[in-house]
Amino acid sequence: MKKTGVFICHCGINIAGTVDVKKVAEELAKHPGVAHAEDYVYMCSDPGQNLIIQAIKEKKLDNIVVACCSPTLHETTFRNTAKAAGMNAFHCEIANIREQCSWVHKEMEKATPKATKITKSAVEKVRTNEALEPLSVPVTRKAMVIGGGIAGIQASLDLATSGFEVILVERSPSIGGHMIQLSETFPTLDCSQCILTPKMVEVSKHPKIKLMTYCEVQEVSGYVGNFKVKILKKPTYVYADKCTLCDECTKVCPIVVPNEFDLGLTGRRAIYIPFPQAIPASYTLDDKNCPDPFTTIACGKCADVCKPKAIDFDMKPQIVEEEVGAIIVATGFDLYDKEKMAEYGYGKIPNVLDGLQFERLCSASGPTRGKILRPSDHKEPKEVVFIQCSGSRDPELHCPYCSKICCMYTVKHAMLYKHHVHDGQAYIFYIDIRSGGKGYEEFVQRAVEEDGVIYLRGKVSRIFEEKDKVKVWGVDTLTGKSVEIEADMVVLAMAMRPSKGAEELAKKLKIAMDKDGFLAEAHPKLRPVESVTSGMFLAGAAQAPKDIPEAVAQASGAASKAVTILSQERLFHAPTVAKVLKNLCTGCGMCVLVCPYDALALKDGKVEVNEVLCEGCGTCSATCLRAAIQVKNLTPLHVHEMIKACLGG
Amino acid sequence: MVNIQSLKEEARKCLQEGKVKYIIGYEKGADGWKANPAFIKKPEDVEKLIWDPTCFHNLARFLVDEKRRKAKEKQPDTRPVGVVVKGCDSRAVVILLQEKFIERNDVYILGLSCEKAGVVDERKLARKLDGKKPVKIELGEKDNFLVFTDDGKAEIPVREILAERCLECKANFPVISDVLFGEKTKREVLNPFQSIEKMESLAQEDKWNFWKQTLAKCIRCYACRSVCPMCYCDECVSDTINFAVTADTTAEEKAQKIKWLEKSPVLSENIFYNLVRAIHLAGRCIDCGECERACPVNIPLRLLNKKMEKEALKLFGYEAGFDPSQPSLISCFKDEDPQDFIR
Amino acid sequence: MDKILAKKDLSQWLKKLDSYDIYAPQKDEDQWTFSIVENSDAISLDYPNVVVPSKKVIFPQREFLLEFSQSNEKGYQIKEILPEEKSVIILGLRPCEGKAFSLMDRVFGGELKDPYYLKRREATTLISLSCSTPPSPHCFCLSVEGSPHSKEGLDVLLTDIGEKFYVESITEKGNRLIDQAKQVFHEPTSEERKKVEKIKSDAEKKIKREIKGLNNIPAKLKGMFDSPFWDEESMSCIRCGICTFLCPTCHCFDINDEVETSSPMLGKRVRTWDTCQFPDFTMHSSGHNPRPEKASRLRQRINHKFQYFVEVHQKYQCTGCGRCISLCPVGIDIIKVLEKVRDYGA
Amino acid sequence: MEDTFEPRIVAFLCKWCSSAGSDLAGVSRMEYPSNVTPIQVMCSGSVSPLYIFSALNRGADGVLVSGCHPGDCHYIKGNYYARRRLALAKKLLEHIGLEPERFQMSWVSAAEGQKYTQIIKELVRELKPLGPQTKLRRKV
Repeated sequence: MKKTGVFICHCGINIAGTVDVKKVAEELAKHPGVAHAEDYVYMCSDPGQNLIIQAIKEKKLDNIVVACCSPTLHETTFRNTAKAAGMNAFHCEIANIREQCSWVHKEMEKATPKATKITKSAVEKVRTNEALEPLSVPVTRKAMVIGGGIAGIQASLDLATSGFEVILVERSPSIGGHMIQLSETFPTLDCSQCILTPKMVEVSKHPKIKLMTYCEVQEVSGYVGNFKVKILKKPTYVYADKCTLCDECTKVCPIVVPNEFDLGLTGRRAIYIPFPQAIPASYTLDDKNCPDPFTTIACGKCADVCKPKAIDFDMKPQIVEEEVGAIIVATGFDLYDKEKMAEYGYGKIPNVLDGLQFERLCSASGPTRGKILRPSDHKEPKEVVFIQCSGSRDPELHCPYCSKICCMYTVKHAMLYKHHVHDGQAYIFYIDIRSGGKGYEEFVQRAVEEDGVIYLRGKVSRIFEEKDKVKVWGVDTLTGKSVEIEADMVVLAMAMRPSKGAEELAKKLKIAMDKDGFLAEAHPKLRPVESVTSGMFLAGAAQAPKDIPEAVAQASGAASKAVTILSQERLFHAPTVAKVLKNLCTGCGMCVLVCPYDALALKDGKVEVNEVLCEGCGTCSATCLRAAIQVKNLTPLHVHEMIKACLGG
Repeated sequence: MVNIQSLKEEARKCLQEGKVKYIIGYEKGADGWKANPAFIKKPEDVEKLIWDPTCFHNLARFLVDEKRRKAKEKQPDTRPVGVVVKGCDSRAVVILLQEKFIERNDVYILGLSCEKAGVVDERKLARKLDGKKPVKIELGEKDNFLVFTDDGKAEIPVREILAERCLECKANFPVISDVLFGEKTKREVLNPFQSIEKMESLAQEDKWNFWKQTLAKCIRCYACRSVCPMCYCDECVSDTINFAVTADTTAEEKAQKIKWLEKSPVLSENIFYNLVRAIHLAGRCIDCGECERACPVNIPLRLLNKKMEKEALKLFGYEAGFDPSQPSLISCFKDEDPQDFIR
Repeated sequence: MDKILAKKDLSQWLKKLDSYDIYAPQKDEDQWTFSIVENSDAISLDYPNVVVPSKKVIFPQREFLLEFSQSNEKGYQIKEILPEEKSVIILGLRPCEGKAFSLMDRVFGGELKDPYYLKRREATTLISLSCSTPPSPHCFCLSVEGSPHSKEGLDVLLTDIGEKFYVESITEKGNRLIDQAKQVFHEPTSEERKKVEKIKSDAEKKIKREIKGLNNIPAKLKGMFDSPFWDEESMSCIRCGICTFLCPTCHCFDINDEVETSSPMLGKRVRTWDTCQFPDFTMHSSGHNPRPEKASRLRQRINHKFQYFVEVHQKYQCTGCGRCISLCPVGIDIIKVLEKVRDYGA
Repeated sequence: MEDTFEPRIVAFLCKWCSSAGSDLAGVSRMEYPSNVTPIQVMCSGSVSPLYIFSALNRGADGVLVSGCHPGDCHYIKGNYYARRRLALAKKLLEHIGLEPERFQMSWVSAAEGQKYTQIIKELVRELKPLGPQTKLRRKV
């Protein structure tokens, strides 16, 4: 019979205060197979650990149980202790008698028997455990970053500077993301493009960064350290290396479509360069609009005028295959859908804009060259109403969460407006003002004091057009009076949503999303930049609404997390993975269907486990009707034995 | 009307051309009136084949034996086996395909449509005849069975002695077959879950008292699982020793056989066994009713399987045995699966 | 000792026997079962074969052999559990079941004595009812050295002669029961003696099924051990335990330790019915299974009953009750099988 | 009976949400009855109906299975499979006449120590009046 040692920790009075540790030790000493049971004031202390090592050696123990705090805290500690005594780490189990016992009960006569049961069940488990060694796999020392916004750019630069190759995949023709569309940034009001473009250039010049714009991730397989990625290279129909940026083509292109970069405030041609400082600096022929969807005629004028013959209508989509060891997802955000905010006339009334459109109006590179003119008649608006939480914090109709940055950028907008239109008046409807952040609160105060921005606490009930005005009806909940403003322009601080296609991508990557569709972190506090799938990391607004400094910080965090993988020759993977009892397997494939990681496959009528893909969740084993697939060290037998112990049976 | 001659012809053809290894069908049983499974190997033997309302057996069950036999053969004969199936049996074949236990070209399916009837319930019949010994049963013209007894002939309306499962049958003709005999006449089924609704209406304690009495009778002869085509596991989780063992099975592996329940035929263990069987058949049972028919102590086993069938449909819109390509009930889910029972 | 008992007096007689646990056939829905008599009206002596034979009373499907415990202080401890001292009557079993007990006596009471069986057997008195009409369409007792009124293994044999039972006490045990209620028994008249003989001989004529030339079969079986015949015959067998569990003569068992609690270790050693028809019956711990296919298991069942048992005890281990035939879900018919054996290769 | 009887409950907690949630209850020093003995599994999706039957067979008066909220599963979708599989098991147990309270399920996230505490309290409150679970319990 295997000899088990049991070590019960007092944790000062944390455990001993409500659990009679001596009694537990006595009870366990009677348990069949327990060759040694003792208690000590702090098992995790050096003397405590030494006493374990000693007992293992003297009593020639086969396995041990430490009854103490939650395994999330000291499991590693004691498994290392076991190793130090020449025991396999998996012959050590933790019985959680603190968080799940002593801390939640008051009476000793009740907590003690429970602690005993918990410990006995751990004894039964450890006795069933098999010795395991971590699985080791080589690492592809190369990373992929998905999304070329500020977060993606920052992460790529950090990784590249740390000496690792990076593939930066961006689905639009240029990197820059939403930040490049902004005019100034709060609270410093420095020009967004001026601080971003240097980074963009650095990306394009960096020898370790392979920039893949106008590309989309199509398929991801493999596992941490060894991902295989298929990337779809959409045809631009223009050879960047030949193009001289002479811009002759756009002059002759007959097709005009709304310009995404200006959010439809201006138009662009079917062949275009997204914006002057685009990276890569190259033209793209957008094949959704050329040949003209209606006439379906490709006029070919652009090709005719292109001296360097850079345009090729026969360019085809390509699939590029890459191997990477880590992936950073920085797919950013989109604004809440226009259609969904119809109640505020958004999308119907020309002078109702969203925040990004307003950014473009303020921007020197924008449609009005930085003059704030309203879209309908290019008059200077004298009264502008800004509405916060448009779509945010509205669980009934829209998004339940707070989009976090709106308070701040609305202040900024109001301020910028005043700087452009000195005799204008800015009103802001708000629920609360959330200005946590360095210099943020001061920024808000400045707006109120220096620029006379009027804050109205309340929600807007109705917005409608009357002659050339936009009427805004609302309530000021502080005075209780209803407010009516004849505005020239209304700006909605629209909620932030995960960018379109994020869900699809998450499915391809097999990473989880939260209820709002943002990518889920592995742990809300302790693992905020890791996804639930090892080797994949999160950065920027894809994970949750956040402002530029936060996005940049998280990007660097994600990059350094990725480095912890890329910097290693080999990776170690928990060996508690699924195993197949071939004699029992009938090859029905039910487990293959339920595996979240595609770690299982049928081969010659039996299922096989790809151990490095398996995360050991055990869904397969509960699905199997014949227990032919089981997770090592948490097999049905383990559970069976634990059930018996828990029930004193 | 199923023409038994054309079935015999097809069977003969298959055997003469060597298209099939052998044919699993029905023949007259020793007691002269009930059908028995028949294994026809020679063309001349096809004359034995019969089709009447006593063809209870789900012959798909024997595909399991065939697979085991083939696995042991040195040079296996890879020709398909011909199997005669009713509607329910065909759905069993679908499950075996869905679970990749057999491949489509392992079987040549001779489908028989039950048309307006199905199979009789021996116990109902016995009650009807009270004492009289039947010698032959035929499906009559006008929704009735012609029952010939040692003294004369009785005409009994189909509904009165038809097996419950046939009264509740969802597809009384094969859903998969290579040749089909008889018409695909869909019989009107008013309520496929009639039999369990009474049960469901009972109070918890009455339910319990019912099952307590019923399952106490179980003698664990395992006829229910032995007769079931879905119980094809080499080793059942309710077996107390492991015998899916090969030369390379380590002593440790053997020692790890879990004794979930005891061999003792006592209530608690009988319940455990029957719970395990019911849950393992959820989304797999196609209600051929063979377990209930085979049970020597009359345990109404369909009441367990039918409950799972009903819940699968009600909760998850899942029906077993119609599509071999669909994922099985518990290896898929829908985001909108009910969770009102979860806190 | 022959007596007459008016049917109406049966209940009186039973009242006198209230110190015994009396098992008798009682109807439960469509079936009859042997269960302890609570009130004598529930007894129905006019019944087809009881599905679970009365062997369950003397050779229960589950019985305790011993209890054990183990603790770090006391180590292992074992205590034998013998059947409780309780006199039992089985009333209304068929003569073939009585015969079955006489066969089982040879197994459990041979050179190796089984205290559990023997104690119960000793404490049990068998009051049988002879079959004036075959209780099963598949009765074939006459072919296996039995008869619808065989006294073998019985203590008392009742024969239904209309309003009355003709009572034949066969053993001392039997006499004791009758002595407990002398007043309700009468001496049979010569008519009644004639009548019972008539009824018995008529009963024999009513038995439809038989096997001819059974006496050559044991030898024949010996030669057929490796014959493909068994593969053919077993094709339709589904390897369930009905034929053997419900056979009044089958007596194979398995022994398991049922652990109540593992800390401290406490439990009982339990004997339960087992059957050669289960694949795990012959499973070796090595993983080798001498009877892996159902063919070998069907062969075992037939050979045991008609060869091995005959070689050891000069008796067929079959009473012709017909249960295995009528209850087999796939209609395997032991008579047909034996006839095929008889005619095999001829 | 009610005031003296202490139900024995086995709780299968998924490592990432419910077990973490119950740890949080501890860290926050919340108090709840000691009737529940937890068994930590990796994912609620790994809980086989057999585990529940076995616990009841071994004399549990109640069984709880707790996992991550839908969409929050550490293994992306394990809890969805659990939800489906265990719904069937629950229906089955109720079908044979077991009191519905005896087997329950909950979603408890790593942040929901309060909810875990609440659930245990309710569970015990509901089970006490039912008395010991003898229906499925083995008697050797």
